[in-house]
Amino acid sequence: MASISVESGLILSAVLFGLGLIGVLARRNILFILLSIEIMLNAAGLAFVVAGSAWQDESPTVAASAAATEPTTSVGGYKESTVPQADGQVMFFFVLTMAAAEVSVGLALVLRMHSQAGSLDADALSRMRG
Amino acid sequence: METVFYISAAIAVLSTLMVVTRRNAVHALLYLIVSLLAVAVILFVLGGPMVAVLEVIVYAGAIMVLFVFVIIVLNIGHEAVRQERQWLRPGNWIGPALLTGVLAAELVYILAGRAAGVASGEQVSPAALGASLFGPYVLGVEMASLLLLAALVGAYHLGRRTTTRQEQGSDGIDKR
Amino acid sequence: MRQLLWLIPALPLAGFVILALAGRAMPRRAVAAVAVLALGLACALAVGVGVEFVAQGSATQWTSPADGQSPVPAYAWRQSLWQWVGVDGFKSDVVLRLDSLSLVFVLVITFVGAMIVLYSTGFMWGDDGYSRFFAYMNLFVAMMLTLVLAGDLLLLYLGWEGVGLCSFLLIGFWYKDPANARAARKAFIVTRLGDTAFAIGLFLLFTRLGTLDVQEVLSRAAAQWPAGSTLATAAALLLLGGAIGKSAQLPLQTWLPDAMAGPTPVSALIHAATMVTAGVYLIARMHVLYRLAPQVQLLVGIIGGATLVYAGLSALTQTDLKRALAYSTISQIGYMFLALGVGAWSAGIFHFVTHAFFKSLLFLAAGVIIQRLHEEHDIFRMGGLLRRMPLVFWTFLAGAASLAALPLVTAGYYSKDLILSEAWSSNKLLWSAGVLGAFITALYSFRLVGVIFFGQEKTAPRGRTPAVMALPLVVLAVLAVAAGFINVPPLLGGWPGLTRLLEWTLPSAGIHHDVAAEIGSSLAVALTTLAGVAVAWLVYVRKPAWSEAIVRPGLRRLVWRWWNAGWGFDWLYDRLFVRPFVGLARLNRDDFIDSFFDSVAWTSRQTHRALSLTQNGQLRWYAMVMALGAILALGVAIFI
Amino acid sequence: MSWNWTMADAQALLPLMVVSAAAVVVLLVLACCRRAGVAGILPAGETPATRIGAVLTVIALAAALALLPVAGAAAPRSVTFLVIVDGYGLFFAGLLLSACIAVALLGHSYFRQETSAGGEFYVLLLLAAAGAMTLVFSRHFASFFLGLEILSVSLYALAAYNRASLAGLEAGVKYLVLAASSASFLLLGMAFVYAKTGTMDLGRLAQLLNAAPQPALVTVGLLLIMVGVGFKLALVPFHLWTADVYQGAPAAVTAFIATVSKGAMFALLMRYLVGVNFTLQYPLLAVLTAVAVGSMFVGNLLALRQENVKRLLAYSSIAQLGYLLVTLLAAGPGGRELAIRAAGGFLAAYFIATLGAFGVVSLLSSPQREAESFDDYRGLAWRHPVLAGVLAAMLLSLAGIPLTVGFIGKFYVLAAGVNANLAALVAAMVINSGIGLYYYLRLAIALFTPSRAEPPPRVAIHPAGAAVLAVLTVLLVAVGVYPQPLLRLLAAVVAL
Amino acid sequence: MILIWFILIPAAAGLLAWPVGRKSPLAARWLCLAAMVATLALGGWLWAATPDHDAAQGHWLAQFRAPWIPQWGAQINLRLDGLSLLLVLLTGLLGVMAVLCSWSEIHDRVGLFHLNLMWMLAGLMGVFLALDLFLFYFFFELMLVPLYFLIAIWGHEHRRYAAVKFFIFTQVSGLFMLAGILALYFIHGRQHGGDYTFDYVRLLGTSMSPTSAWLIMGTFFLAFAVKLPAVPVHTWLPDAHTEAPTAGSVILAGVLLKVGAYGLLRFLVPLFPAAARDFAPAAQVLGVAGILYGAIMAFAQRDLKRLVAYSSISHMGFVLLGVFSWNSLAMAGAMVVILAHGVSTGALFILAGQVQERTGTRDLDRLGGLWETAPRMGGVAMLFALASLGLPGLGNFIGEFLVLAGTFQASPVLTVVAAGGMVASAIYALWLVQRIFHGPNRESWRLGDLNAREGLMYAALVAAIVWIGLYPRAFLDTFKPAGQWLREMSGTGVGGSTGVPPVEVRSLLGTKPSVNTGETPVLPGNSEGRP
Repeated sequence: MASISVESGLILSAVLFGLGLIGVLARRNILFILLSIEIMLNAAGLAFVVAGSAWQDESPTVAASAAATEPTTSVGGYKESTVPQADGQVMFFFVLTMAAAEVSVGLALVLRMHSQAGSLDADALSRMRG
Repeated sequence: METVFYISAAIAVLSTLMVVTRRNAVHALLYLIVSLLAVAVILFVLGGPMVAVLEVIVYAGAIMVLFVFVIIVLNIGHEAVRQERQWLRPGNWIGPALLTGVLAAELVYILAGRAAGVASGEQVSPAALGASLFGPYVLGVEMASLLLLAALVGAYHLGRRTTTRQEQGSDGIDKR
Repeated sequence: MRQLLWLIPALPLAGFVILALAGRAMPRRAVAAVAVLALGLACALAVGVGVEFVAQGSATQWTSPADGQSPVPAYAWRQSLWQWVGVDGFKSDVVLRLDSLSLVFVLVITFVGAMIVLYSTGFMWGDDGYSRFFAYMNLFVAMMLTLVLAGDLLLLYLGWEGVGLCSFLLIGFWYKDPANARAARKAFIVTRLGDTAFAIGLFLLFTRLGTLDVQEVLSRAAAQWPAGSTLATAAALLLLGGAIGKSAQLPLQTWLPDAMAGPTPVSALIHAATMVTAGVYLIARMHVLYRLAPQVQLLVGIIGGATLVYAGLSALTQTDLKRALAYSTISQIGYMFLALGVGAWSAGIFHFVTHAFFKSLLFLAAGVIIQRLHEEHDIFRMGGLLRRMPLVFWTFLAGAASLAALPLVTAGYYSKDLILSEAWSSNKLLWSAGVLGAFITALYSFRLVGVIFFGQEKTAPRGRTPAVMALPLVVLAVLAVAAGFINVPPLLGGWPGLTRLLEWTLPSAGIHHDVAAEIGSSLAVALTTLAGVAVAWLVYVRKPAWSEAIVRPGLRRLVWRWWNAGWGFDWLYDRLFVRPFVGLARLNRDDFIDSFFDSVAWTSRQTHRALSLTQNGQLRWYAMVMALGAILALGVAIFI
Repeated sequence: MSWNWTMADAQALLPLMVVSAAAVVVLLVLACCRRAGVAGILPAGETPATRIGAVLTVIALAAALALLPVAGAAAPRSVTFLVIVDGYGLFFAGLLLSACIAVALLGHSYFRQETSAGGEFYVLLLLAAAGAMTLVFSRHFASFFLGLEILSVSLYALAAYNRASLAGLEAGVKYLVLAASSASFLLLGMAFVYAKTGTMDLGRLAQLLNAAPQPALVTVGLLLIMVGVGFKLALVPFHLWTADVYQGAPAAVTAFIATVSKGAMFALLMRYLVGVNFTLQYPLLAVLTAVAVGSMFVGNLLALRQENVKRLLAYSSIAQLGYLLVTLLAAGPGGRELAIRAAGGFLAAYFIATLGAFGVVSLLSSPQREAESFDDYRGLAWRHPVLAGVLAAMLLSLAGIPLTVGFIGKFYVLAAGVNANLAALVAAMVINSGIGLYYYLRLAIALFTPSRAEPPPRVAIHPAGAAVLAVLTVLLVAVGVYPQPLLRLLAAVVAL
Repeated sequence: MILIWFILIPAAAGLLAWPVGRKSPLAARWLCLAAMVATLALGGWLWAATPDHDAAQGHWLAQFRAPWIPQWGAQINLRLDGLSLLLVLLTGLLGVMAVLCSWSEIHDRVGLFHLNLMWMLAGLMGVFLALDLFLFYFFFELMLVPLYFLIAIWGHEHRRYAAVKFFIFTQVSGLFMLAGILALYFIHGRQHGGDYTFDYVRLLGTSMSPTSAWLIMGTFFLAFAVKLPAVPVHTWLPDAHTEAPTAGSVILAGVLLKVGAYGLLRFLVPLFPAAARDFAPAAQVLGVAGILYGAIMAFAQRDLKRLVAYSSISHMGFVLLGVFSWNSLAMAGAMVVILAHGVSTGALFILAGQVQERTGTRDLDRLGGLWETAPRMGGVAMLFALASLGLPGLGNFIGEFLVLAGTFQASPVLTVVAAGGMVASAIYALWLVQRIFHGPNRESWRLGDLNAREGLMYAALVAAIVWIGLYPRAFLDTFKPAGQWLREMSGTGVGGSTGVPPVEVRSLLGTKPSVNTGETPVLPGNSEGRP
């Protein structure tokens, strides 16, 4: 399997993150803002998986032994076993759940905004200032 | 494998760009789904079959469907597009674009040439993922469930449309 | 009697306390009785103590030492009452000390004080602040006695400031008129300048000699400081500053003419007889210091000479009767300073005694005149009072003559002659100034007599002089004439009793007694005085037209107005000190330092307004700032 | 690969488990009540439901609080590499739980006659409490992230809880969007750090970073995490949302946001930046100092002439966090022990004062009408003398005047600052307490000066809220005068 | 053991007065009056009898010690020596006056007023007795809050501005001092192997690097200079005085300013002898500036209370001058100025309050000619104006004379300039009295003269000022051991001074002329001879 450097993966997620950020900053429609947030979260999730793939697994159970053991490997060194760590993907899993939760509450707010504030414009909700 | 990664990366970036610039919400949604699928491919390439599938099912599937559902409920079809026109004047792109450009440049500058290590390309089987999830991360899963519960209760409370008499009464006052 | 020494200042003080607390409730007669009684008793007690003191002292002191060697230690009574200030480095007691010098002063003060208070019971009868007046007068006499009897310089300073206070209170007695209040304030502040110099002198003495007890200071100064040493000069100068302030000598004399705003008995007692001579007393008391600093002693003489000429000329041009007498007082004190300057210590004190009598007489007579002429102060609006007020005329004439020092007949002559004869032997320049002064004094005193009592009557006097005011006039007139005989120089066949008495404490005049010089000097004085009287008679009685001639426009008018305004000192000080001080104060009324702190408050308010603009409630702006924050943080991490 | 549970693990996690279980139980009970209400068994309407919900919540929180010593017996114990239960965590957990009890009671008195409020408030509160406790005990990126998100998500709903008020909606939307984007920054940062160091365990991460000089990627990662943390602690560049959310949210929820969410986040930050003697290197140290000073000045200056009480207290809490950050910076070698105690002491004082202040606000306001403008408080001393006294005491405590616990807190932080001879920061703190004094006193004196405009109607004070305020005031003065018990607790528990 | 009562009696009376005041204001007034009279009597008894004064306690007359926060090394450590005793007596006396003078002035919320007043007095008592730096700071801050509320609620037109300005000035400078105390606390702790304590006596000997000594002394000086007030940081005083109710002004001027002076004497110089010695010339210049600036500004004022406020700045300049001369004479002088100023300015403020009560205005342009309607008040005003311009025979003169005499040895030039203050004070004092009581009665005021209560107050104050003026020995002897001890403490401070041989500054008693002609800035006249 040709190896994909972590660096390019991270750059990709950074770019996606940037695009998401532009969406949040530029758009005035609350729906688009929520969409952009989803993009940003997805980018972060991707970054985690990319990072996870770079680290071979010394079986997590060993790593997570009872007491916090001293660091087994020096920073950035290879490890002998070949299975990539699952931690990154577990984190992706959690990011996913967070994104879902956040969207559900977000859309509930969007519905209330539509009914109470009349429009989906983010600036309509800037009554509190000073 | 290398080429697949780069192709799908390009697709993801392009479609995300389109998502952000579209006026019509539905078009944006569709572009987003394309972008998510591209990311799923990348995830698969990076050795996360389970994660890729999850991305497709949960992210592209569930969350996007939610958005579609909301768009339908609020039927913000074409007149929203007219509204978007005066909301999306090119003027207000400059600020965010500039800011994010600088931020992305900083990150890329950091990442270029420093992130050691190469993706091993080995697959993390769903079994391994499951074992890890319900092994050391079992507490994490519990917490994730709490997170979803919180979202559930929150969404339920906020979304309830049955406004009782008090609320109508109080609605007037609060339209400050 | 020695134990009763403390009673002399205590009696008037008790009078003050009684009148101050209960004065308002008492009838006028009772108030007058208390006031006069307090001073009368004090005077009687002083005489008793004086007699016993002289009796006891004469055994040791009378044999006057051969000239030149150090005098026999002064015979003095000392009575310590209580310890006033006792810090481990500095001890100062409330101690009274009677020696021949202070005895003379006590006698004069109590006697003249009693006379004036008696007089003012009549003078002030119509006034509504009756008890307040006598309370202040009693307080003044008490303070003056404390000053004179103080054995400790700090206690002397207490008396010194006390009399300043009383002069302030009494000048501003008729408080309704703001001009009086301003005059009172001016008097206190100008004298306060002198007092501050005096206080600094005390600090110098105390830090260098370790004590403030008069006797101790003098003995240690003599022991530790060589003649002419900088410390002695500095101390003498500072004490001289105090004396100048209190005795209204150049350059701090501007307050005395304005002090005439007070009731006339006040001017008589305070601004003629007693307070203004406190400076003379101080210099006499600290004579050892001045002999250690000869240049300062000379300076005292020079100041005396200059002041007597300056004041004499100013008195010549005054139209207000009381202001003329005020300038005359400044001039006569100039004589005393001249005497002290040339080392004629006892002559100076003798002149103080005679001056106290004839000057208070003149003031009291002026009081009667002014009161009976419906408060008329301008002498040229008076005239021809010879027939209408014979008693006043004769007493005023006696005073004026004594002031002008008519030879052989008046007390003034003997004291002025003594001063000038001793001045002749030590400093010719001062002597000539003295003689010139004698001429001017004679001129202006008889100018007053001529203008007021001769010529035709311009305003008709009302009523008659009450007995209680007439008696003091007569007594003082007698003294103004007869007082000279207590100190007739041997040349004229008399026995200089007072000088002998004073030489118990003060150094004797010195050795050069060539008789020829003395005769020459007294002849010169007599001649100039007579010339002055003649000129005055000629100009102001014979040829009134000439008096107008003097004031016709042109150079003469200019000089006349310049002298009238006290040589422009008032104008100068007003421009130099008063205006800048008041201007500076008004300019900075709102305390520019405060504006600094207000500006701090202002900037914080402005930043508040600016910052609250950032809270514009727009979601996208908040997100923008957050992104900006992230960028800045990363920028710091990467590039710096 | 699997994780075998032992009794000790269960004992250590007991408080957390009780709170989470309580959330579910309360949810079920409410569901039954509502259904029973519909079915006519219980009296109609929501009020009984909310009362049962409140009672259950308080019991659950109190039980968790009581179980802390039990968990303490098993401490220090690391349950899976996600969570570590030790003295430090238990102290802050105790602090958070007591705050949650106070918020629950205040919330109950706030929603007293509001039938439509429903019991969700208590469920969300319990979940938020669970999230906060996870944060406090967290040892791993995952538990850090999940704890943070549970807390945030439940706060989104709590902020917009008042369905009727538009301001609530605005607060909710703003908080959601900004929190979510800051969470994504946090995640990206975590990913970068994980990509470089390969470990997500905060303890080992701190040791790794101590040893080797920090690679640039890790520094960037940490700074991105700081963005997320900064948002949560409402530090300067990320503070703009604070005033709007505090004003929009119901007063009881605002109290929760100002205390529990900030306290939990700071406890985690403190544990890893100070606990494992992780010495702050140059870039992070400079950024943190700038943020601390910035927060103090911006917070105080924004509040200077603020006419809205809730916004004033929001800005004041920004400034107070600025002071708290000083303890973080003062934790250099030799000052570590003192810095942690100072932070604990200051947080305790801050909790009491802020809960008290917002408590008074919530007692005076109701879902229909929030008592937030100055006119509601002008001349309060005539309408509610005791409430006015309590609010004045709370404000004086925030200003750090002796006889109040605020003085002990400020003294402690000053001591930490001086001990680490951070002259500039101490000076900034002193100047800022001067500025702060201005608006605290402005509000305090407004209570006692009669207002010209006609005063708002007298509001009935709910016993539950009154009880909370009474306890808080007694604590405020007692600890202010005799702080020894608090100090002994801090010393014993916080010794890492 | 009796020391704690000085704090408890006013505090308890205050707490009691609030509820009592609700029902009957008069009862509250009598309660507080009784409390303050009791405190004053306690002080008087302690002064007269100086019971259980055993040699072991050295010059400390009484002591009360109780554990408070062992963790930090802070304890409730109250000790009383001559210096504190005199200040406690002054506080007691002015406390009685404050209660008496607000009898007719304060009518709304009397209970709350007396609570604040009593708590302020309790705080002040605490400050003067506390020997533990933390406890000192605790009371130093505690007395601010009641005064703030006194000014802000019962004050006059711009009371809120003045109250906040006063509070911020004092609080910020106080916090700088707290930082200073903590720095000292840590330096001492590290030096003595972890013996972390706030106990003043144990902190005395800490030796530290000159820079840190200067810095910490700077913070202490800032706090006490604001309190004193010294010139650049004085601007809060006129506002606070003008707006405070009479009782507030009396206590503010009479006692609160003395906390600054007490701090300088007790804490600043003994704790940092070397730094204080180097700083002495600058502080003295500040003192003289204060004297002249205060006097000139007083003359310029058109508001009665502002004028008296600036006059206290001028008088406090003397204290600053005296303290930093640090010899037996100047310190005794500073002490007497503190007492006399307390009494005379307190009286002037009571007077100002009464004038305002009767005429409704403090504006000097409208006042005039009150003597004929209120002669007794005029007499008393005259007496206290004379006291404030330093007339011998009244208290202030003794203090000013001793201060100037003490300072003369170190710097004659400075003393001469300071003596100018005597002239300037005469100008504003006389102008004040004549402005109000003499001159035409422009607005034809018809005032009631002093009634019995006011007469009693003034009788006591007149007696006090004359007693200090004519028989100051009673106060000087009480202060002597305390002053002696303070000088010894500062004497044994930092080791050898900058190489200057111990100049044999002969004690002032000896006959040998003083060698020290003021060229080396050795703390002059330190009669113990040690630099």
